[in-house]
Amino acid sequence: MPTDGRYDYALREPRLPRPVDTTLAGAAIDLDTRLGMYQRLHELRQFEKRAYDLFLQNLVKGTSHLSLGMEAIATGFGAAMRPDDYTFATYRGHAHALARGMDMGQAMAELLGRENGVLGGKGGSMHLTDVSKGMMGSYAIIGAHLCVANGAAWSAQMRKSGQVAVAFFGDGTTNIGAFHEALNLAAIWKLPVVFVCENNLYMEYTPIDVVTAVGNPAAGRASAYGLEPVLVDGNDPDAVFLAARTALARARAGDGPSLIEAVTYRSGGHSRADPGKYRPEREVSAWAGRDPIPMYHQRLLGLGTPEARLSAIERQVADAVDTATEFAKAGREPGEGSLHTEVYADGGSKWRN
Amino acid sequence: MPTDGRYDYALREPRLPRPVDTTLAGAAIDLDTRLGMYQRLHELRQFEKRAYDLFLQNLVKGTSHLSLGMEAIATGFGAAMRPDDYTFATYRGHAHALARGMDMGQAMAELLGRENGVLGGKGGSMHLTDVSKGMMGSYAIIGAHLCVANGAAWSAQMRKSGQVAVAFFGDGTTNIGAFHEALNLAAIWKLPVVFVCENNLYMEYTPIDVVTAVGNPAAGRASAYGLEPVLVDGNDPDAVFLAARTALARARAGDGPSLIEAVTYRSGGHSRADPGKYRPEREVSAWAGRDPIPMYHQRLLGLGTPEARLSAIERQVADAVDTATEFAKAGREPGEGSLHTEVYADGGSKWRN
Amino acid sequence: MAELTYREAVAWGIAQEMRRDPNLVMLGEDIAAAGGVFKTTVGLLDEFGPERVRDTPISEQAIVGAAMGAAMTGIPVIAEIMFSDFLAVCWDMIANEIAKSRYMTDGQVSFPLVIRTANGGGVRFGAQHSQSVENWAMMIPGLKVVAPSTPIDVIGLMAASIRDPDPVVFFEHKSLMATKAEIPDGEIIDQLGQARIVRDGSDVTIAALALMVPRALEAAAALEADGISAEVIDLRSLVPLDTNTLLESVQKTGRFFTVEENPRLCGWGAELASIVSEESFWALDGPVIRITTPHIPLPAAAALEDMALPSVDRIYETIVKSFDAR
Amino acid sequence: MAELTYREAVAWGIAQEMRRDPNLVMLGEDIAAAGGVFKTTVGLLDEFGPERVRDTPISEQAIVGAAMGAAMTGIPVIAEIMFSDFLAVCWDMIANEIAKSRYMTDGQVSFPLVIRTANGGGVRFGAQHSQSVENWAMMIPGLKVVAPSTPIDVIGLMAASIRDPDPVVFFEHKSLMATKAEIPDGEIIDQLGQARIVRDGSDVTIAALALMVPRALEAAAALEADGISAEVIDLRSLVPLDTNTLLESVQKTGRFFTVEENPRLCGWGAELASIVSEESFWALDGPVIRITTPHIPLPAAAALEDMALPSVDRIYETIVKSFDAR
Ligand SMILES: Cc1ncc(C[n+]2csc(CCOP(=O)(O)OP(=O)(O)O)c2C)c(N)n1
Ligand SMILES: Cc1ncc(C[n+]2csc(CCOP(=O)(O)OP(=O)(O)O)c2C)c(N)n1
Ligand SMILES: [Mg+2]
Ligand SMILES: [Mg+2]
Repeated sequence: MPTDGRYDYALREPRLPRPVDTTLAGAAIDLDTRLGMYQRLHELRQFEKRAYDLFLQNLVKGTSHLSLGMEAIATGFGAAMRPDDYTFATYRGHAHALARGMDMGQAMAELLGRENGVLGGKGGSMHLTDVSKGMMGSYAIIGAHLCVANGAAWSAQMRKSGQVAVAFFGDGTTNIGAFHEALNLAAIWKLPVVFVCENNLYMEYTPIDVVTAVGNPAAGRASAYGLEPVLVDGNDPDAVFLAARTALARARAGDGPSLIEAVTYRSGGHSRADPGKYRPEREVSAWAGRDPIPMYHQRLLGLGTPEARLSAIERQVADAVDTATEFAKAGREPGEGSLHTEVYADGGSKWRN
Repeated sequence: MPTDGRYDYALREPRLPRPVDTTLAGAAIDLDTRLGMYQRLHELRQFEKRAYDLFLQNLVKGTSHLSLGMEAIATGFGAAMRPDDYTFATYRGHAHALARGMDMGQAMAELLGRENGVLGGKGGSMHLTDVSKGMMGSYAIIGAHLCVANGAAWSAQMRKSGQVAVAFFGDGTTNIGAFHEALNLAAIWKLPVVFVCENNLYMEYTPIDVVTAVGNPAAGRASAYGLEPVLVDGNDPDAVFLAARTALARARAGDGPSLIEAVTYRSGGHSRADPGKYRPEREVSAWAGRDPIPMYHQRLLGLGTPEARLSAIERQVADAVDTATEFAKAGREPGEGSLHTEVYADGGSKWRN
Repeated sequence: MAELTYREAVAWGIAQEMRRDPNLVMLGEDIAAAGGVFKTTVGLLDEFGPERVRDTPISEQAIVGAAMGAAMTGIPVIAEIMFSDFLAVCWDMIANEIAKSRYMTDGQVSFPLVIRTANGGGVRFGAQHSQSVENWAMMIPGLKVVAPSTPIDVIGLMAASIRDPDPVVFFEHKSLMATKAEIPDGEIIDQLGQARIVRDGSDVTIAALALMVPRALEAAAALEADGISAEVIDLRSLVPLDTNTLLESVQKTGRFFTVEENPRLCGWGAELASIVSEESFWALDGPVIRITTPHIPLPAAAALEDMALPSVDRIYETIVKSFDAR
Repeated sequence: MAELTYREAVAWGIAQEMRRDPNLVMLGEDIAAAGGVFKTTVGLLDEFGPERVRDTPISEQAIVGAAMGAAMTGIPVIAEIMFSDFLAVCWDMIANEIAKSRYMTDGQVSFPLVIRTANGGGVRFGAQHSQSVENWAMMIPGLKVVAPSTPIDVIGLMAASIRDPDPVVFFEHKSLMATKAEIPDGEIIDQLGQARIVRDGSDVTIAALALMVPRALEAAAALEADGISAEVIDLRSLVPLDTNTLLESVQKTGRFFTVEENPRLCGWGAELASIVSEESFWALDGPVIRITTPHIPLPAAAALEDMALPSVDRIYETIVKSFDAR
């Protein structure tokens, strides 16, 4: 059996992370915001870990795609966005939903397919949505939601509401047609939309550079839409927060869209069934050393936050995740009643008289 | 009624042509090639004019999209391509079909919907195809054929045949998703394919710059696929020929795809029913002054070709177009027999036993 | 009263609704300055301005996606897809996103949007510009599907589609564009899900849609001379489907025919045939028969296209023969 | 003899054909190094190398377009579209280009290609990853449509599809992946367009496909206890369609049922119902009845999904009830 990188991607040169930008400690971000982000990081981490545990207990069925290791992006944006801004996420959307304030219990119950889930069990892990929080949906077919985000931004522009739509998507998504159409339309209509590529270096199991004509799948395409390339450290909540703040302000000022590439890594597999064996070991371990949480913990300590304060946050989050889990487990299986509801706006599914 | 360029595109600033590059007269292109191109220009011009006449006589039904004014692109490529190279064209494909050697009579008969048409009347004006000449089809839905051209190029690459696939398309086509997918795949697989954007400044009735994020819809996107931007004068057969030669050689050498933007103008409307009133008058007249045929006529005279030789070519072409027209008109209407043939490879359309 | 063509009725209906609802917007390729390639949107830019009537790039996914995102955030939208064949280019957006998102989110979002598109054959445009694809839309849960056959219905059903809180795919027939009718003054609003009996009859029921309606009517006239009394039903909308009108008619006539322009397999006629065969089985005096375009792509040549689409003669003969059969 | 799962049978069938034809290639997302997300292509990269088994970007239009272009220039291709829901993303390429180009060019081009895709529900993937879309393909003239229900059929029909000179959409059912069967030694080749009577019966005919076949069989066993003898037909391919087997069976039983996983409107069952109602009308002893997923998007929760898809109980009860009716 041949043993080169075209047969086994784990044999390729590892793609290693850049070192932390230590100057970011000095960025003008107030401590409350930072502590909020610290808490958010933990919420996303612990929620995802719990989701994984529940999957191992066979309580989460179907598929789910976790953001473990990638939490800094949802966190940074969540902190920078206005409550009425719009989020459009992918099937890997738990983090983005929580970062907009979706109730953890309702989210967890949805993963369990329970009646008390945020979608009553109809949508499941891949479609978390909470319109009341500006979480406009999680979309499971690559590319579409970039176009939909444009529509929400167009609506905000027409309503002069000052809202911004933010679409999160992966590196692999930059190669689908809808990406191109969405970016072009956003640019010519100067839509208040921010496109955020979470570049975790892999599509499902295929390294992104094997299938992409440019080294940076998003930043390397910005100029094709008259945009500036923006590359940020996707494992640093401060870096993401600053980039988000700039892009959101630009959008709100009427200066049009931004395309941000946030480089990160998922610490687990693509979806629940994937052991992630296609990645060079040295790469996995190097990125494990760049985990956003210990890094941010260090930064906050360095900025003078007492360890006790941070560990209090961690415990508080742990409790919240336990409560959410109990809430979810206590939910009932949805009944036949809801099977036929909400196909149409009259609440039902009647297609004939 | 408001009278600005957002209401009536004819009120916008005209987009004027660049002056002819007179140094091209000295390019290393032998006279036979040039005379061949001169003849080709006339074939395309006179064929299209005749097609228009036949439409006015209500002999051409449905729709047709002429290449009047744009003949230099098909001509330059036709002269540079190897007989076994592949052409993929759009609904505006008469010129490309003829430039690969499709029989004029069969082409004309197809426009008339006759049994002796190259497609037996089944395809019509928008789908001219002659596989025996490497004319692999005319595709009437924007974007798809760029992906199909990749496939032919991939096949040539696998068969090591040295063939190149050339896909022609309009400026408007650069904004559809398939364009993006095709360019990226071609680049990463280093496919022997040449993408030729015939930028005639308009999609149907909408100026391309109104709907495109970059000034040059194709050249301005080349870098997004790791390609060099190539801009050529699409009204100068020599310029096109040279660009084609370079791109074809690159593809044959295994160095991958090229993306060429050839700037041109259609002298008539988008399709048979369109008077083209959305274009500033000064723009139309300026481009009329840059018609490829008188320009090339001048160049050949300047290079010492006697006028008599050129007018002999013109007359010969006129005779050929007359003959083609007679052939087409003499064709019979297709009969019920052919309605049900060639859906499947067994020659029929049986979907059940 | 004004005499309007089917083509003019489109703009008329849209204008009526844009006047009523200042939030209503539209987008599509060449719809604004040019008034649409079928001239169905002439005058709308001038009346409503470039913020509400927008030309787009050739980006069907972006067009329909923008409509979806705007609709779900409170702006009702009309999106034009120039030819219905091109729905295939944005089919994911329509079939997987717009149609399903309300259900997936358990009702959190609605899509007050209309996708208008030129449908059908008869104008010699060939296989990629002539399809009848109402069945594509009908088979997707979550979509509503409308296809008017007259200028008045264009206006009334357009208004109903725009006011409907669900996504509607609205099929305008290319071969009907030049047909004319007198339009009454004042606002015209119709209702989705109501078929119309356009001719009363007692021996056979013929269900037809769009261009097939006038053909069915002509065939019915010819059948009358043979002593066969045909009831002709213009379905008008496929979803919601007015099964009551259909089944009542079959109860009376005992014979059911569909006249479809889509190619044969899995056309809407099959759905109707299945409904009638299941629910009116005991009322049937003979087999349910579908008259369709054969299961082939559409040819371009006039002579061939005319043979492909269901013609008055074919409708007439099929029905006459069915009485001879058995 | 080897015992293979349905999932392993896919790679087995492809390998058999790639050994036979050195020109045959395949492409798709994560199919090479990873062996496919459903592990249906494991081992093919190692045996046939990266030139013949290619990973692609997430570019379904480019994937199917490349398959089309290669096929029309003499290279037979297998393209994988990971989930059948994603056919919508490249539907133009499939429905408008691949399906129509042979006809439009009057036979100048052929498309020896197979589009393989994971179809169907039962694995709690929700509305965008669980659809049964055989009817999408069936309604497009020019495509062939295959959906095996057993590992042996996977191999034999895969071989037949690959050798077929026309484009075939090949539906692999997600919920059957783990089912097993003994596979005989040697080359396995089957034929398209032949339904299989998987159970003989005399009172009712049940036509089913893919995952619905084992369910129909279970229901038939239950019906036997009630004294109803059900004939079960595994359609195996929808185009070509083996109407002879269907109509002969109905001639014998006089009662016809379809069990479809696609949502109700314009499903393949409607087509079959219409064929039977037209051609076997006088043989029918009762209405033609379709058992389908309701016309809704598929829900994700296990409890809901199980209610949505036709179950053994629903098949059984519908048939029993039909005998009580009237
Ligand atoms: C159109 C489409 N093609 C393929 C898939 C299957 N798929 C789901 S996730 C995925 C990889 C996406 O990669 P990327 O965009 O990098 O996001 P990530 O999962 O890494 O966050 C693929 C191919 C899909 N959902 N939609
Ligand atoms: C997907 C799709 N959308 C829209 C159309 C309708 N249409 C036909 S030609 C055309 C304009 C194309 O412009 P361009 O690419 O610049 O080519 P040109 O006609 O100028 O040569 C449009 C919009 C189409 N054929 N396919
Ligand atoms: Mg990724
Ligand atoms: Mg153009």
